[in-house]
Amino acid sequence: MTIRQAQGEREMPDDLVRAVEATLFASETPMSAEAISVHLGGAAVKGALADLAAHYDGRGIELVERGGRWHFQTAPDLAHLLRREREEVRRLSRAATEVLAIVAYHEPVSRAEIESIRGVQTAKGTLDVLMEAGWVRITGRREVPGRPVIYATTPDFLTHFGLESRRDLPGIDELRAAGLLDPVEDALAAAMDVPGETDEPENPSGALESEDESA
Amino acid sequence: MTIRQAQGEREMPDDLVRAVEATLFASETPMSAEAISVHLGGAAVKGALADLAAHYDGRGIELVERGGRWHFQTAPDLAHLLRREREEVRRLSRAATEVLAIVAYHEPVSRAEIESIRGVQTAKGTLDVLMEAGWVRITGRREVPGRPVIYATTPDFLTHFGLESRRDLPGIDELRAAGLLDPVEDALAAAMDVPGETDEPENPSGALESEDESA
Amino acid sequence: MLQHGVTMSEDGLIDSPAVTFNGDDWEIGGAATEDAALYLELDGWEGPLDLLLDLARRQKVDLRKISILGLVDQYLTYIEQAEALRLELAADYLVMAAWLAYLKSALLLPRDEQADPSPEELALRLQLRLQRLAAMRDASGRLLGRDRLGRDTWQRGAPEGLRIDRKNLWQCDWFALVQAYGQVKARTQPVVHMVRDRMVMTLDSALNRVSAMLGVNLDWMELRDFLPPHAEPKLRRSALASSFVAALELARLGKAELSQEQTFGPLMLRGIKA
Repeated sequence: MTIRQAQGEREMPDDLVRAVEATLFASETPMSAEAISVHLGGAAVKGALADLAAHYDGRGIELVERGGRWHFQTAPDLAHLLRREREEVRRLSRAATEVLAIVAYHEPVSRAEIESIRGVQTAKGTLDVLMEAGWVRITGRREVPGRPVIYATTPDFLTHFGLESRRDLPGIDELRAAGLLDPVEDALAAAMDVPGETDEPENPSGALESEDESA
Repeated sequence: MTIRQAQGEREMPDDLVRAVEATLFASETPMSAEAISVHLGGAAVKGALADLAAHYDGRGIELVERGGRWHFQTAPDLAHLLRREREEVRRLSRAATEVLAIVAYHEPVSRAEIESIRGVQTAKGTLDVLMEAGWVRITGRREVPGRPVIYATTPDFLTHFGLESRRDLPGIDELRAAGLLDPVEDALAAAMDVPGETDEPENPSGALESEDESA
Repeated sequence: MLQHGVTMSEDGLIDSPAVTFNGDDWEIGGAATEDAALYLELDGWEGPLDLLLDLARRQKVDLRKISILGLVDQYLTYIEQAEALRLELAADYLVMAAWLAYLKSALLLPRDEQADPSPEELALRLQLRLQRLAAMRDASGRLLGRDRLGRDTWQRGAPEGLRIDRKNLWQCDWFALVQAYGQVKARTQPVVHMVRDRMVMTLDSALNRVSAMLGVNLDWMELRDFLPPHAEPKLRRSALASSFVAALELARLGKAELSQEQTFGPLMLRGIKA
């Protein structure tokens, strides 16, 4: 076994170290010292493994032993490089904004309750989006038949919307004063100077529920 | 047998070098400097690549550039240790090997040109095998009558055969200098010292036409 | 043996597109234009050029110094032997044999000034082609002999792989949130249906108006004359409907008479003295 000595000052691995290095690199599974040794014709590889582990310590790659088997892996502090996230800014849809508002004003609230307040069926995906955004979370189950999941806003929600607490949300009276409670039809009619006809929301029977806003 | 260098003397890679090292190490395919840079958020990686290539030179693993793309691989001189169970390379027929060489040394090249060098028709399947292997691709059409498809090699070809670029094709400089990559007609014209008759590549009826030219 | 009926390049090598055979005196295994026929290997040679190259290399001299005449003899001898053994020769081997026989005779005959291209040129052309094939054959050998990935070098056995996950960064602002809630509330409020500013004349006011006017005038009057004179069209329509109903009511109570002489004609109204 020839030892390649350093050209210049670099530490140069000897042939056994190189062989172990290449073997572990090319292996599809972690290998025990014994398996490496067998692969390399019976050489004693423990010293080489220790050398390699020391050499790679602090590099972008490291040699680790797990349960007696060795493998190379990306340094843990660089694991974020393996799965990069690319962020895409997307605006919340109208439906999702409504659901978020209902959760914020009425929390904790079940999906059925959200639907009855909106007067429109709410797609499962809408709540998923809000949970992905980190603004809504599941807080438990309501102790009624079917034990439906109930949702509430998160601290991130308050942060994102610049609110100290949910009490900072404007109340119904303030909304009315701001004209935000005017029926959509009227607002539209006023805007378009067309009396009467506007598109009703999809659910004609939804109007009934808003009474029980006891939250 | 082991060369254990003092910890203090070890060259320690900086963060960028570590990141490039980890990225290439984890990647399933060779990566261009640009792709690495994009992955690392736009960092300039050429210097880091050069550092790494120098660092790994002589180790059991090496960092190589093939057709502008970088990857780690085991050192070639360790092939005998690693070969055992793993012959992953498909066997090429003699015809396919020859066609591959002709494409590589003459690219871009049409099938007719390949056939005129080999003196036999080339089965459709031969080029298909090379394209399926990912080593040859169609690069366009030659703007001559019939607009024949023309073929060239791929970056994967360079990767597979360990070539940094086509300039590294074995003996290509000598072949070019000897005129052996030029069409027979050119060489013939040069040898016979007859200028001007070199424009008709491989024309089966060339003898007739040269008479016509005097008209 | 010279076959002028055969389409071939002047050096007898098969060019693409495929050679077509007119002569039917040649026994060809399978259709002449099939790749399979052209691929019939003769003891491992791929076509006549390949065989020629192999024979040339047996001369163990530089291809540039090869004896073309010697090569021709070797080739023809080889083909004769094959025929003697009743081997089925692929057509292109025979084409080459014919062409080489012609080349040989041309080279041996006294130089014919008319021959164009000259036999020397044809010989040179063959030599050049052999050199080129030899060059590619050597190159392919050297290519295959390189350190090949997966045979001599290996990439990492179990790379973690790089993944780029798309993450959505959701945007929504305070106003959109509050506005959305307002709209939900507005949309779903139990609708106290207020008919705003609808231009109507109620039945009561029509009754009052019509009976008051009947008390003043006892002549027949058209119903339309009971309507407020300067009313908007919408109010007029409402007033007309209400006044009609009022007229029917007054007639029922015996306080008025109604008369209409023809369908859709003017509806006349007159008070009755009690």
